[in-house]
Amino acid sequence: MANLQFTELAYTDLNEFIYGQAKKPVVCSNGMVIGGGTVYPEVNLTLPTMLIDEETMPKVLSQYEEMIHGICSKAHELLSPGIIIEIELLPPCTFNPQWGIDVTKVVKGVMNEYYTKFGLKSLLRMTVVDVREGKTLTHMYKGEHWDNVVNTFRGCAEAGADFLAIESIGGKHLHDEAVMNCDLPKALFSLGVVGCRDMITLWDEIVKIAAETNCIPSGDTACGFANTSMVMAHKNFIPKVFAAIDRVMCAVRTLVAVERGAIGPDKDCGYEGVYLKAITGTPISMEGRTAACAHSSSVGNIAACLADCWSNESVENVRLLGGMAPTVYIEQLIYDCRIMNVAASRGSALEMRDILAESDRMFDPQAYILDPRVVLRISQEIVQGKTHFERTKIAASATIKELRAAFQDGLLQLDAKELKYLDILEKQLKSIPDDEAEFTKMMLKNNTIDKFDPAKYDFNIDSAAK
Amino acid sequence: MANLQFTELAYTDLNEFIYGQAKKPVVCSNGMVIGGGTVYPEVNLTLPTMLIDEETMPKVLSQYEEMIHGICSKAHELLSPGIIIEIELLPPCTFNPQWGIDVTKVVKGVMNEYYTKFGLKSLLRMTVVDVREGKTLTHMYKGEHWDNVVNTFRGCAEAGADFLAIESIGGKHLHDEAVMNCDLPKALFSLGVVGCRDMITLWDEIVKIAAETNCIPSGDTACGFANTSMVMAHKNFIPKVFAAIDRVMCAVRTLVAVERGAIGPDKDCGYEGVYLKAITGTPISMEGRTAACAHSSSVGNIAACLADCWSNESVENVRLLGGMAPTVYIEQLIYDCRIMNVAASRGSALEMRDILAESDRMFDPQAYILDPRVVLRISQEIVQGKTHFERTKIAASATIKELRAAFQDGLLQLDAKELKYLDILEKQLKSIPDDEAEFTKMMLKNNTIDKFDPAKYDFNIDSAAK
Amino acid sequence: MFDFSGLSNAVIEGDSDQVQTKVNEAISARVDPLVIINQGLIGGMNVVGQRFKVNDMFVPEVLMSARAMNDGIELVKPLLAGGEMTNRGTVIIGTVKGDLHDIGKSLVGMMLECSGFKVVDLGVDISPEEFIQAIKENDGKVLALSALLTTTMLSMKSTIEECVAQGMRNDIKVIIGGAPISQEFSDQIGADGYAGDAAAAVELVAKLLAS
Amino acid sequence: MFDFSGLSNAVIEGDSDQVQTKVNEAISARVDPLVIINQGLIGGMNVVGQRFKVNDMFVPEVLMSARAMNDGIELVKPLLAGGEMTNRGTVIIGTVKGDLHDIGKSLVGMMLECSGFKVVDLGVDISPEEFIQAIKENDGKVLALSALLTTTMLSMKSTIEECVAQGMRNDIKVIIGGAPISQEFSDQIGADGYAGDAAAAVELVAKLLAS
Ligand SMILES: [Zn+2]
Ligand SMILES: [Zn+2]
Ligand SMILES: [Zn+2]
Repeated sequence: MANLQFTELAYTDLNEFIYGQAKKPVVCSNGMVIGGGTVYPEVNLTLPTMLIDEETMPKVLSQYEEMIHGICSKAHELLSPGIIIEIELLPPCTFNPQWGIDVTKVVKGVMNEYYTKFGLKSLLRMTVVDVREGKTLTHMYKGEHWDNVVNTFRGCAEAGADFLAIESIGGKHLHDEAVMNCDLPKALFSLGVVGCRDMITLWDEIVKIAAETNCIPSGDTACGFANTSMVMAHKNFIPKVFAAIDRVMCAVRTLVAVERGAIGPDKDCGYEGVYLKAITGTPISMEGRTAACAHSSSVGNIAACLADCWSNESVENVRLLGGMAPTVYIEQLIYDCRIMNVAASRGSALEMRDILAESDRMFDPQAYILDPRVVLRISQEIVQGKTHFERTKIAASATIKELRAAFQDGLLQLDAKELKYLDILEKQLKSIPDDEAEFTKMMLKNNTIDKFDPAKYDFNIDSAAK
Repeated sequence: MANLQFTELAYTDLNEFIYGQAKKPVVCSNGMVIGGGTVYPEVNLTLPTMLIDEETMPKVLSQYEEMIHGICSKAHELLSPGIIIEIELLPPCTFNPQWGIDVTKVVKGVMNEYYTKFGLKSLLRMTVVDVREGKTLTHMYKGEHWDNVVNTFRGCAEAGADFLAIESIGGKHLHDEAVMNCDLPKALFSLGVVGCRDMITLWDEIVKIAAETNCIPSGDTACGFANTSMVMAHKNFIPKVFAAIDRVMCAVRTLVAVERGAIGPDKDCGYEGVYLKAITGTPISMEGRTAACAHSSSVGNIAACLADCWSNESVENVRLLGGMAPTVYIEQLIYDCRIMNVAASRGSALEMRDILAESDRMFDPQAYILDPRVVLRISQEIVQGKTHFERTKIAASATIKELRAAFQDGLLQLDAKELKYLDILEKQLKSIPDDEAEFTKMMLKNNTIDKFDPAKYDFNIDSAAK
Repeated sequence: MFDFSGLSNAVIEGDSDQVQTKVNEAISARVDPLVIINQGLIGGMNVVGQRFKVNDMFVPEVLMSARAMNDGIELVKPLLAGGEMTNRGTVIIGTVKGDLHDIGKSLVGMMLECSGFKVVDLGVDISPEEFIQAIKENDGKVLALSALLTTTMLSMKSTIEECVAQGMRNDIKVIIGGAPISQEFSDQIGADGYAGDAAAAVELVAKLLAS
Repeated sequence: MFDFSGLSNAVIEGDSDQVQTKVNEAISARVDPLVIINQGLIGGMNVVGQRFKVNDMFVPEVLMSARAMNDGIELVKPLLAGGEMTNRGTVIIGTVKGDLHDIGKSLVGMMLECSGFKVVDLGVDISPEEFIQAIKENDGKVLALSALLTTTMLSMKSTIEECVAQGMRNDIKVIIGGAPISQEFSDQIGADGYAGDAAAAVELVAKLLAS
């Protein structure tokens, strides 16, 4: 098993820390290089309103076929140098691995057709749903749920996936509770202790499957974690500073995939990917303004500063006047990428990056912590931590420090309610002991088994402090 | 009546010819200045699948109300410095002027609410449908059709519209035939003779109504003309060079609105607006990549080079995962505008403009003729013409010359079929006599009354050469 | 008359200790237990609901207030005749079969509780049969269904159909919500209403139960 | 056997003079008039249709070919028994009531004609009654409806309903198209099919008439 230790940043020079360029580019067999100088569009699509079952599967497959045809045809027409297609499987297609495999075959079939006929280069990212939750889950690493995840990964890889990815959810129910209550210690426990440990087991398995199937283990995302905070903050349900701190803490968890052998591109909805890129040099996919089809955002432009792939997050196959929505969105992504790539070819990439950063940075702490300058500074702090727990704690404290300084320097707008929570969260953070075992004991004391069942995770306090 | 003569360009310096800045900015009563340094988002929306009749009008109005609420709320949330909302009325709302007026009232009501509550600045462009066609049309300038157009304009203006606009269609059926047959002389007759003369009568009336109602006569678009060519070319039904030449010829026709007193911003779907800006200094609305919801495009980025407002063309009120489509699109437009405005504030507007131009210019003659450099060169030729007919003819010949040179210099890709049509079209152009009356006689000889009925236009050859 | 402002404020502040002190004062002053609940505790909670709606309070603060209120109610409850409390009606809420999204639905439940409704939250991945069962057991007046996936929306339809099959459709109002849901879809499947957010859901439930 | 390659090529080139010369040659050689049409003229036109479909020809070129073919047919027509020509079936086409969009529908008509169908183009803003009338008068087998506005799409539904009301729904295949139209909508209103472009429309008509 890989167990990489990242104790220094991949980037020391801010001028190298930019979209389209990664220190460790991912070279694919069709000649596409992710992070090798070109930002590629990554389109993500989903089914319209319909059931998925035995009976409807033929319709499901023809929906996918139609969407991929539309996308590839548009990409060819607009002369895209290459595209990435991401399929986030829907739960029934992971509960029934064969269905996920059938989807992969259909999608890859159309992609191959366009490569053969027109030379259109494309890569397929298959994102398996982490189904390890719900009433019938018996264990995280054995039994039906685990087997379905593993079998779907293997089957999709064998059926032609280029990249394997997942939005893993170990510790998520703890985190849900933490978000609702703005409980920083609980979030830290969920991410830095439970989540990181779950990632190790899960990603060791994914990396193994990838190696055996000659497929690329790409990466994870804290979608179930920081994106929950993000959406809640966006609706003014929780303070934005909580979501910003949560995002940076998530970086330590998402990074575990790379420590265990994932090589990128990291998944689009993991905005914490920018930290992963800073620390490891792995290329990342990001999403922003052109993902408004999936959710509103306060990081529409700044999210592009460091993107190696640029995504729409998700759009369902509905008709718009200009065509089916997935086709509409690949067009928008292609034009977005052209702007970034042309700027780079003209030597204006850094100015473009700084324009994108300045566009949003000031208005939301979640935007501010995506500024490449800030990312490098906080990342430098994070890598000082010796354990995942320690790193997650540092992530929180460094972010609080940055946000406070940014507000004081007039670089970031924060209203009184946000500032109040910055104090509250700092106080919460200070209450956390330095010793992981002690902290874990504390956390388990108030825990209810429906939020986190240690037995299902083979979790024990002693092994925690690794 | 205004009858402005533009014999020189408004711009002599390419470095001043840029998005967000117009020589003759439009200053609005709420403090927004179009072309005064800021690019504003202009969102355009339409109804989902539904009938419009007496019975459904309450539903129609509540649809508009819902859409405007969503848009204004998002614009406020994203701190947009101001927005423009365009309503292109649907035919029943012009055939029944009161319905169009009711729509205006509802829309403006919500806009006012957001201004009062949150200080959100917004402007309303009401675009009346030019209903002067169809089986029951008796005359272009009198009778029921004309009266409905005029009454809808007046009623919308009185009900709170800030800008009046139209996609006028005088001569359109001739042009449809010209497009289907790639018949340049017929297109020229439709645009430079019939269309321009129709614009004079129509726009004199609109400008008069605007003056009487204290409303701004904004502008026209060759939507029914060059956009038909554009869509046909995009589907490979006709050569792209025809569409490119047609676009520039349309500029002379659309410009007539300004000659008669329109002051902008010119309408989004009139890509020929860039020529209008070059010649008159009037601010313009443009649409590109973020109008993919309405139609695919080969000018997704280059269309933004000179935009003073940035539009999505049209999107219907359907649900996407991230929200209702009009709300999704205002978000995308706001982020697009931020990029351009931040670049400008950093002193990088020219570089941004040139990036946008370089992004698309090479791949399609329709993109090439939107390059600011090319626009200024061709515009300089156009203003040499003494009559609309002469100017339209010059527009065609200058465009052919530019496209040929661009191909020879390796600045523009054209395949053999496109090059062949450049020859064919040049030959067609040479067959056109210099004398307008002679040309008109020629054109009328092969005309059928269902494509163009001179009597309905009060059209006679002698008055043509004005 | 007893001054409830201190008690209400303690609820708004989410200060459980203070709530308990003030409730005990009211009990000592022999205030009618139902009045303590309605004017003091729920009175404070109504302010919380209003403030949350206009973005003046965050969810964690609302939850603290709710907990403080409940601590107060626990003190009063034994004094009520038969231990019974009135409420504005019972809402059965859950995420439909095949869908594991939890938080959105929980927020709606929280806001309904704040507004004086009794809420039975069944959790996620709930089958039509489980919903029906819960309606029967709890005398539910409103069924609130959540779905976040385009591929689970139709479970809402099956659930409504099951209500019809069980002959109970006329006795229950069905409301739906979630990212892919629209008014149009609500009309299509014959729900009684759609709400775009938690505050709208509260208004919708109030309106449906009033009519 | 008569060599039709010259005639077919003249059609493909859209060279009307050459078509007329070649047709006259064939007539002089006493070739069966129907064979001249089917092998020479329509044979050439089939190639045109194929080339257009793969973007190898532009619309103006297709129109020139169609005109040349028709000029040829005019020469042959008087020689046909009873002046009657066979065709693959009659398609009634038009843009629905309230909608004035013309070109898309005309293109579909053009492509159908190129493929050997008889096309009756009613134009734009056509009411259900006018469509019904035209089907009856022309023995239409396929009704092709176009709509470009979200607010006129439902006129397609009314037109289909009128076919049902007139008891002729089983005798006619209805296909629909236009920017806002989708397969889903087609299914919803009970059309027999949806086509996304002119080439697809031709395939659809052929398929429907074959079945
Ligand atoms: Zn995600
Ligand atoms: Zn238009
Ligand atoms: Zn428009």
